[in-house]
Formats: sequence, C-alpha cells, structure tokens
Amino acid sequence: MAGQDENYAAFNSRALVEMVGDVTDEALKATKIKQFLSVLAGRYFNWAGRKSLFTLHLGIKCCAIEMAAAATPRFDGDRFGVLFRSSPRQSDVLLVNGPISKKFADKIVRLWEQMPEPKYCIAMGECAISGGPYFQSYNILEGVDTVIPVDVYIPGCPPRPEALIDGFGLLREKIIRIGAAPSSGRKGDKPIIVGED
Amino acid sequence: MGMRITNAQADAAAEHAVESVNARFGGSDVVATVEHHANALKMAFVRIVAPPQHWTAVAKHLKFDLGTNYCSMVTGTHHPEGGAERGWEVVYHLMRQPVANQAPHTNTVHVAEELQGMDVPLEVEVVLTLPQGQTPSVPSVQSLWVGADWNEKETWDLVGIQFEGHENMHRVLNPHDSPEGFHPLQKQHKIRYHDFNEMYDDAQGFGRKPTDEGRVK
Amino acid sequence: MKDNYDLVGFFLSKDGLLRSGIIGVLEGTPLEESASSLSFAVATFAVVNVVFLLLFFSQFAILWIERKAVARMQDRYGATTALRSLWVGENGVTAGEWWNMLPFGLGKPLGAVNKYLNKNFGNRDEKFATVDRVNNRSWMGKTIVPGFFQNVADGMKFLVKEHMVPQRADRLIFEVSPFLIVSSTLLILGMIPLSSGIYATNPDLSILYAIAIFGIAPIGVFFAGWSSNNKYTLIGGIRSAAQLTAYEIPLLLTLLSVAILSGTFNIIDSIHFQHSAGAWNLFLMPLGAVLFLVTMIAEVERVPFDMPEAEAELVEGWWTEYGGMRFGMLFMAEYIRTYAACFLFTHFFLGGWHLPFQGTLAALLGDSLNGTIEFFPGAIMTLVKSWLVFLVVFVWARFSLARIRTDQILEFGWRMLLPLAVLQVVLALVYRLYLFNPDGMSGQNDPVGGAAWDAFGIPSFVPIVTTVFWLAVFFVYLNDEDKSVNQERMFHVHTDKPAGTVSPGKE
Amino acid sequence: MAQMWITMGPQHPMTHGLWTLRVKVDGETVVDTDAELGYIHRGVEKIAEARDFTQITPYCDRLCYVSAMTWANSYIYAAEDLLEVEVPERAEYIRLIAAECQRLASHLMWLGAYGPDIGSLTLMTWCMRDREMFLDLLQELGGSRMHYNYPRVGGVKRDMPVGFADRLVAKVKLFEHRIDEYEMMLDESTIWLVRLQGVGYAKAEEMVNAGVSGPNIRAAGVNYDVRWAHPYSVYDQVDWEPAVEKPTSVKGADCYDRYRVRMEEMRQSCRMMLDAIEKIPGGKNTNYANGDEMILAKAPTRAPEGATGFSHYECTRGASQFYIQGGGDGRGKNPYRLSIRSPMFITIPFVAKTMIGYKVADIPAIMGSFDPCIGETDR
Repeated sequence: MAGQDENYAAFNSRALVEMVGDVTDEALKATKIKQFLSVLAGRYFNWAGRKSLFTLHLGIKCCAIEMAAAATPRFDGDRFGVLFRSSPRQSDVLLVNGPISKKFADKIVRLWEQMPEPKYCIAMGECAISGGPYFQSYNILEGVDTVIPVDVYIPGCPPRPEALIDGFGLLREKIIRIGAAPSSGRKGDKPIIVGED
Repeated sequence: MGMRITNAQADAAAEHAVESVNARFGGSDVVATVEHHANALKMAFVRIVAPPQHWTAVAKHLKFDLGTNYCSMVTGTHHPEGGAERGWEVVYHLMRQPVANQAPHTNTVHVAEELQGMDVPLEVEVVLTLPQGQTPSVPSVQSLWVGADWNEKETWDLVGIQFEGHENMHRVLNPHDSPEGFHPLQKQHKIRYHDFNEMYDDAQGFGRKPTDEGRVK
Repeated sequence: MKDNYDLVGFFLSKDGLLRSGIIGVLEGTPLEESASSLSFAVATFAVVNVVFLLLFFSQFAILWIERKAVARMQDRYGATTALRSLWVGENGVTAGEWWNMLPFGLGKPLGAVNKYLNKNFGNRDEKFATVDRVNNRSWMGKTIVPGFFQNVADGMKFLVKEHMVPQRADRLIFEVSPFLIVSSTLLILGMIPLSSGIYATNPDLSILYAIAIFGIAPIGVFFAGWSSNNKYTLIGGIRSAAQLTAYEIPLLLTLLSVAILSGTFNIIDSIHFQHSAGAWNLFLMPLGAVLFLVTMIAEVERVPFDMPEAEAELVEGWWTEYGGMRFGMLFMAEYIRTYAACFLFTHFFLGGWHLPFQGTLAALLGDSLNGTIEFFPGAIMTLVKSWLVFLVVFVWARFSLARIRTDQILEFGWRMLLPLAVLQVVLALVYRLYLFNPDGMSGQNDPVGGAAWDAFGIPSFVPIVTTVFWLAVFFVYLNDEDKSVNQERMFHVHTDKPAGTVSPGKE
Repeated sequence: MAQMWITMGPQHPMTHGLWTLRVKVDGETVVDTDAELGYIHRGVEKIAEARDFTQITPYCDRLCYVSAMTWANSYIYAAEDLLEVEVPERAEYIRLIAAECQRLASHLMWLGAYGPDIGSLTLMTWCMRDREMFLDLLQELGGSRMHYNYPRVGGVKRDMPVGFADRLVAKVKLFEHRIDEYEMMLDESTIWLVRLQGVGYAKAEEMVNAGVSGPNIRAAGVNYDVRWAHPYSVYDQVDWEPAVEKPTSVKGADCYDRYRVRMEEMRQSCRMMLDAIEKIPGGKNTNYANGDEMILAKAPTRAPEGATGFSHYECTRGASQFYIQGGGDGRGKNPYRLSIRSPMFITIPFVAKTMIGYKVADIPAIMGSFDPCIGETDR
C-alpha cells in the first residue's frame, strides 16, 4: 500500500540513510569536493597498492631460487615492499617462475582465480614466457600467457635477481597507469618486457 | 688422502660375480661378461644379457647370492627398426653397496683399499631384449628391491613396457588423463617442431598464438 | 606518583575549561538543567578519542620497529618506502594542479604548501619532477623515518582488495568472525592507561577486565578456522583453541600474583603501589615476569608458539582463506594484541610511567632537580618502555627461535608453566604477608618512593635478594644441560682428521 | 577424531618445488601418505634424442637447478664413457673444485630452505647470503649465477681466471667460521634440537633397498660414498673423508643426523677445495687459453655403432646416474636413448612412507631433512 501512495513517506532507517546519502552526494558534486576527494583517495590507494606487492610463495623451478635470492640480503626485495605470502588470498602478484606442464596448467589457473581482484601476473624466465628450452616438449605449455593474462615479462634463464626487482619496478609503473583495473580489462596493451628500454 | 676402490678389487669382484652367474645359468642363454668403462679410470662392471623369462631367476640370484641390495635404474628403449628379435630393450642397473644397519652410537667406516669379497661395491648391468610387438612385458622385481617400484612405474609411463606382477601401476610423470596408449618415449612420437620446416605448422595441436604468424620461432 | 599531565582532569573536572564552557553556553537554553550531564558526555567523548587515537596510531611504531629490526637481524635493509611518490607522482605521472579542484579558491594555500614542500623536501629542480623506478626510498630524498609508511601501505592496500568468500564456507560466520576478533582486541585499548592522568576508562577491576577481553579473541579465531571450510584452517583453528586454553590459566595465575602483591585489581593503583612501595614488580617476582612473557607470546601466537599459523605445513593456518579488508583487520588485530601485551607487561612489572630509579633520584637530588622529574611526561615513558619490551621480547624471539610442535607446546604449557604459576602465587602471598611492612609506604604524590621492602636496615633488601636468587636459579638451570649427550652428538660425526687440522698440500 | 585426507598441494610452502603430498591425518598424527610427482615433467629424455652431445649439457644443468654443476659433470662422464675420451689432469681438478663449490652452495640452499620449515626465517637469509659467495666463484668459472654449461666432453670450456685461487681460499676460510656460527645458532637452541631429534627414523638397509643414497645413507652410519666406491675424478689424490654419522637409536638415522651429516659435508668440501687448489697441475695462477690441450682433450662427436655410456656420480642429493645408448641407424651425432636416474625420484616416495606415525608438524621437518629437489625428480 505504501508504494502507490507517493506522498506517504514510510519512515524507516534504510530510507533515511539513502536520503541523507543522496543529499550529501549532490552537495559534494556541486562544489567539486567529491572530485577532489576521489582524486586524493584514488592517488592514495593506488600508492598503497603499488608500494606493497605481496607475491605468492610459488616455486616452480630454477627461477624460484632466483626469486628466493631476490628476498635475501644481497638483492633485498623487501626494500620495495615485496613480501612472499603463502596463500593466494592475500597476494597481489602471481610470479610464475618455471615451465607450466599440462598437469599443472589447470592448477595455476585455479591459483590465479583464487587471488582477490586487483591482481597482476609476472612471467619470470624463458620457460614462463615461451616454454624456454623445453618448447619442443610434449608436456610443456608454450608460455604461461596461453592460460593467464601476463603483465610483465622478465626474460632470462634464470633472470638475475636484479632483473626481477626491475620487473617489480615496471609493474609499479603499470599499476600507476592502469590503477586497480580488473585483470581482465587489460587486453591489448603492449607487453612490458624487462630490459627493453 | 682420499681413498678409492682400485681396479684390481673391482675386477676381482666382477670376475667372482660372472663365474657365479655363469655357473648357475651356464646352460640357458644367460650370458654374463666383465666389461670395462671407457673413460679415464677404466673401472670394471658386470653385463648380463638375458631373455625376459629368466629374469626373475637371475634377479633372485643377484640379490641373495651376490648381495646386490640397490636397484638404481630401469631404462626402457624402443627399437622399431631393430629387427625381429630386438624390438624393445630393458636395461636394469643394480649395485652392491657395503651398507648394513648400525647399532646405536656406532658406525662402520670402510677403508676402500681393505675391502674384499662381498663388501667390494659391484656394478651390474642387466640387458633384457624383447621381440617386436605391441605389448612388451618383463616380470617385475618390485618385491625384491623397493627401489625398483617407482622406476618401473616411470618406465611403463614413458616407454610403455608392461611389468607383470607390479601392483598399483599408475602414471607418475605424465598427467593422469593422458590418452591410454600414449607413451612419449616410443620412437613413433616426434618432438614438436622436430625439423626446421615443421616449425611453423604445429603438428601436436598445441594452440599457436596468433601473434606468431610468419615469425621464425 | 601522580603524573601532572592530567588529560582526564583537564577535561572531566567540574570546573575544568571544557565543562564550565559548555555549561556556560547552555545557560539560557532549555537544555540548562541537563547541561552538566551533557558536558560530561562531551568531555568523556573527547578523552576517549584522544587516548584511543594516541594508542592506535602509535601501533604503527611497533610495526615499523619489527620490520626494521628483523631486516637488521637478517643483514638486510628492510622496507625503505617513503611518501614522496604519493606527493610528487611516479614515472612521469603526476596529478597536476589537483588542489585547484577545491571550490572558492581554497586550493591556493594548499598549492603554496605543496610548492614549498616540493622545493625543500621533494625535488628542488623541477616543478613536478616525479621519482623514477627505484627512487622514493629513504636516502634518495629526505624522509624522516625510512620504511615507516610501508606498513601503512600494506594496511591500506587491503581495503581496496576484492572480498572473496569460499564457495562452501559458512558465509555468515566467515564474515563476522574477523570483527569479533578485532572488536574484542580494540576493547583492551580502552582501559590501558598511558599515565595516571591519560586513560580512557579506569574501571576498578581493570586487571580482570583485561584478561576477560583477552579471552574472547580465541573464540573468534576458532570460528574463523571452522567457517572457512578448509582443512588447513580447521587444524589451525583447533590448534589455536587448544594452545590458548593451555596458556590462559598460567596467565591468570601470574596476574593474580601481581594483584596480590600490589593489593589492588586496578592497573593504575598497582602502578602507584610499585612507586610508593619502592620496588618494581619485576624485581619482586622475576619468575612471574618470565611466565607472563612466555604466556603472552603463546597468547598472541608468535613464534616459537606459532603453530596455529605455521607457515610450513598449514600454509597460513587459520587465516588462509581471508583476503582483502578482513585479512588486513586480522593482521592489525594480531599486532594490537601484541601491543596490548607489551603495555600490560610495562604496567605490571616495569612500573608504568615512572622513570627508572625515580624514587632514589628524587631522594638523592630532590631539591637540585626542583621538580624537573615531574615535567617529564609519563606517557612517553610508558610508550618507550613498551616499545623496548616489544623489540627485545617479541621481535628478537620471533626471528631467532624456531617453532615448537603443538603437542610440545601443550605439554610445556600444562606440565611446566602451570606449576610455576601456582608457585608464583604462593610466593606473592608470602611476600605480601611477611616481607612487606605497610608503614614504609609513602603517600601517592610523594616524589620520593617508599621503603616498604626494606629489611634488616638495608633499603629495598627484598627485591635485591629475590633478583639475585632468581638470576642464580636461571644461571644454574641454563648450564646444567647434559652437555655430555649433546657434546657426544654434536661432534661425533666421524672424521679421522677434523677439518682445519690438516694443512692442505703438505702431507 | 575422524580421519581425513589433506592435500598438501603443488603450491605449498613446505614442498620445495611442485609436488603434492596427500596425507591421511587422524587428529595430529599422520596415518597414511601418498606422493604425487610430475608437475614439472618436461621430457628432457625425449628432447635429448634431438640434440647432439654438447647441446645436452644445458638440459642437464637445469635438471637439479640448485646443484647444476654436479649434474652437468655427471652427464659429461657418461658422454666420455660413450665417446671413449681421456680427460687431462688439470681439467679433472677444475671439475672437482667446481663440483665441490656447487655442493657447498647446494647444501647452503638446503639449510636455508630448512630454516623456515622449522620456523626460523633468519637462517634463510643468512644461508643465502653465504651462498652468494660461492655463486660468485662459480660465476667466474661458468659465466652465470646458476646454470653454467661449463664442462665439455673431454675437459672444461675455459680455464680458471688468474685471481680465482686466492679468492677461493679467502672465501672458503671465511665460510669455515660461518659454519660454526650456524652450528652455534642451531645446535645450542633447544627448540631446534627438540624439533629434529627423534623424528623421521630410517634404517640403513631399508634405505639402501629403497634406493636412497648420498648424505641420507651416510646419516645412518655407513660411509658409503660414490666418490670412492665407483671412483671417477681425482678424489683419491685430494685430502678428504666422507662424513658419516653415528645414529643414536637402533631405528636408524633421524632428522638431526641428516642435518649433522650435511654440516660436516660442507666442512669436507671446504677442506677438499683448499687442498685441490694447491695441488692443481699447471699451477693455480696460470690461465690456459680455451681449448688448450691442458684443459680440453680432442673428442669425437659421433658415437661408435651400438656403444653405451654409463656414469655413476655423487651429486649433492644422492647418486645420479646417466645411461646413454649412442649411435645406431645413422644418428651418430645424437644419442639414441638418454636415461637419467634421479636420486630424489626414488627417495620422495620412500620418505612419504617414513612419515607415517609422526605428527603433522613433523612433515616439513622430515621432508626437508631429505633435501628434495623436484627439478631432477620430474626430469
């Protein structure tokens, strides 16, 4: 009954909250403060997202040893906020550091889907980029980008830990450009390769 | 100074093993010979060429009489053009190691030069040749050496040689859902992009990325 | 001794500035007769907010201490992130004149401040120069505290992450249990005093309150473990429940012995007792202090009692399935519990906001200092003490010891800590009844501490003897290890000529 | 409590590499286990059939990626047995030094990975920091950090650089103090001893029958070592002894014994390198040109008809063996069949079975003590 009779305002808390929300929204839009705040918040959370890239603790083959070396005293990845978490739920970057065999293909896709959305993928080493020395093998996929969208490629077999840290640097630059756009939305832009510039 | 098994010790152990095998299997076509490696140190080892039906007897003899307590490697090879009687070949590498359980707080420290008789490490290579055929099969030695268990699983998985009497045979290296008769190390399977002109069209059906059109891989 | 920075007094006292102001404002209005209760409400709101924000944002300090101390222990630099790339932009991307978006020209001063900061602290040469790929770290430009904002970034990043709930998880409990943990943890901050005058609330039984609140979080941990429908988290949750019950009882008994010794259940009064009796509880009950630390490490599940979130076999333990904001909260809750544990240790054993040897200093050079000790704010002393306790006990232990197995933890908890805790309660009773002479107590505001623990004419004889005795016990226990077995095992790897004894090349 | 299967899946902090350990758990105790390998099986044996003998070395480097030099040497001895090549003395010494340096780096990687398994993260960073010293040495020889492609059929690719010997002696001397530092941190911490002693028992004969070899065997009280049992390089002219442990119980070696053996092996490797660098023929500060007959013998590229080559080599994790059936039907340049024996391929299922009866928290302790390397397991 309340629906038809327009001027009978059924007072409940949800309606009140929405009404107050709309009023403040209009006011802020009018005085451009909303845009100001969104720029500030956008820059702040983008900075936060860039500065703490939690990587999944996934070691496939030799590049995993170089990934571990990148976290140790000589090439300290922690200087740039790169920590290795063991659960996909808490990591932003899936660092694929070895050949993807047929047996592991569906599992790495599952890992990729278990990661919360603003997520990025780095293909480290020849095996992850194009199958590497095993491109003729009957059991190895030709590169991880046949199954997962990849943001940064780090060539090398294995790439030196400095190249991995440079890869994280390029990823930071990509994050500042695309912000927290969902991983599916990044088709078609030029692949970023470490050591290219 | 470091120590090593001298060539004399190795030759003596190999001759003893060859005599005992030939004595036992003299009549049947099991042939045991002493061979020498071709690299710098020319160490001796025993090569036994046997038909598959005698293999269980030879294995028991090696394990109980000669004390080979270590099955290190099982290799299967496919010889499609090897003639009628040499279609498949299974090579077992077995070792004798002077290893025994130790009482608490004690250990045995062998001095290589003073080892004699059954304590001298021995290397045995058993070659079983199988005739041409779709289902090469060799009796399994899983019960004699636990080490042979996963080796035989891998050999069946990759080369396709059946092992009779092997329980719980399953694929270990290839994905479990790979097709039934697919044993990659058989010679009819080519590796991808085997020769130069094959590099462009992909015979094995792996999706080629559109960006690879016309590019030399 | 009362600390003369009395925030509560300033806000809540009847004739204080704030309350009399509010009453004055409401003079003629119809709200006049309820003016006093209104002003009390406003004053309490102000006090609670000030103290909570002080405690909450000083928590980033201990996160920074841990990150940098760990890096130093591991020969690394540790996090060196700074705020500059937020300010000037990175890799050529700047926000341009973002302050001009403010209406009515309010942005002009902001722009001026930005230019000034850019000139002095940012990049002096270009107008909007950005930091390049590896810059924006401490020694690349002036930053006050390198790496301090790394934890801020970690925390804030989780707010914008996607919230995922496992498919077959128990959705309601999965989403609610982090709040159960975080809210119960923040309640503890409510009654932790920074000094005699700066506290949010001062319930009479604040020790009981603290321990009761500490006990709620394990239920949330178990709910989280159970509801995320993952075998790892189930085992993690059950392990944490077992571990926390095993360590709750020695914790209670230790705090009981503290209450017995100081005669009150109120934290602030127990600190006053420590000053007016002349000796900190640490020196009166070292066994209690060690017990408290060990049980607290187990309570907040840090290595070596790290089983519930054992990295090695349970992936992440009970918080494997949490990502996004809920994981950020749990991460923060763990550190707030650790921070609260450090505060409690400072209050119960290290004499809260008093300077070390404050009593003797005031006694010896009382007049020449003419009250400079009183000007030293007690809150800073409390914060520094708890940060040091955090650094020494929690961080150092975490990164030099290994993890103990769950059954060893429980066995250690029930078999070793419980009897020791009972022994400590008995000792506290004996101390309070026989070794304590109440007439030695000094007044609460007397800067020179009391002499309640003197015996046979020697000042504070009892704490000195206790400390020496327990140090001797510790030293004897440390060295009576059966070295022969260890020795026999350590070097009995057989080599005729151990390495180093043979000079190579020359036989 | 109900028994349930837990899958410690391919991505798991405990498994150094990709493999799955399915564990049936009753409360906290392990009741049954099942190992699942093959996640990085890349068919090296198939690819090797299309490569000639020097092109196979990079594949053998990448078999066990933590001790690349030992695996390349192991393959090269099989190729030399096939092609009947004698290696000059100086090349044998350089190979020995490189292999022992790689063994040290690999044991340090094991100790570093074993730290977080038991709970102390500091050990990881300390060990990796010291491993960098030996990676620098190997980088001077082979040119890259991890995969060197350094041995050739008949010798080594290039000679030691001139200052190499002094740097090696300096680094090894420094490292010998570092081992004492590790032992001080670990042997005197009761938590480490409580977690390792009495966990993961394995008898010597059981292990031999199951095909386990290398340091894991020597932990059970027998100093069997391929370096003297099936001699290949110049190990008899260099001053060393196989490290062997005295197991403390009749049930065989536990995790602590395996840890002790590897620490002692590190010391032995140091000792061997110091001795070998002094005795190297041709002087330790001379540098011969590449291909000089002092470091590389002339070697045929085609294998004789129907010849076979076999090598039995002591890698860091156990006895690795290569069996090459060369030549045959006009394919002289590349092998007809290359078979690789990986010590870990047989040890992992054995270790999965030894875990039965221990607690869930002991799984990483036992698994880590056997030092699994999955790259060589899945070939």
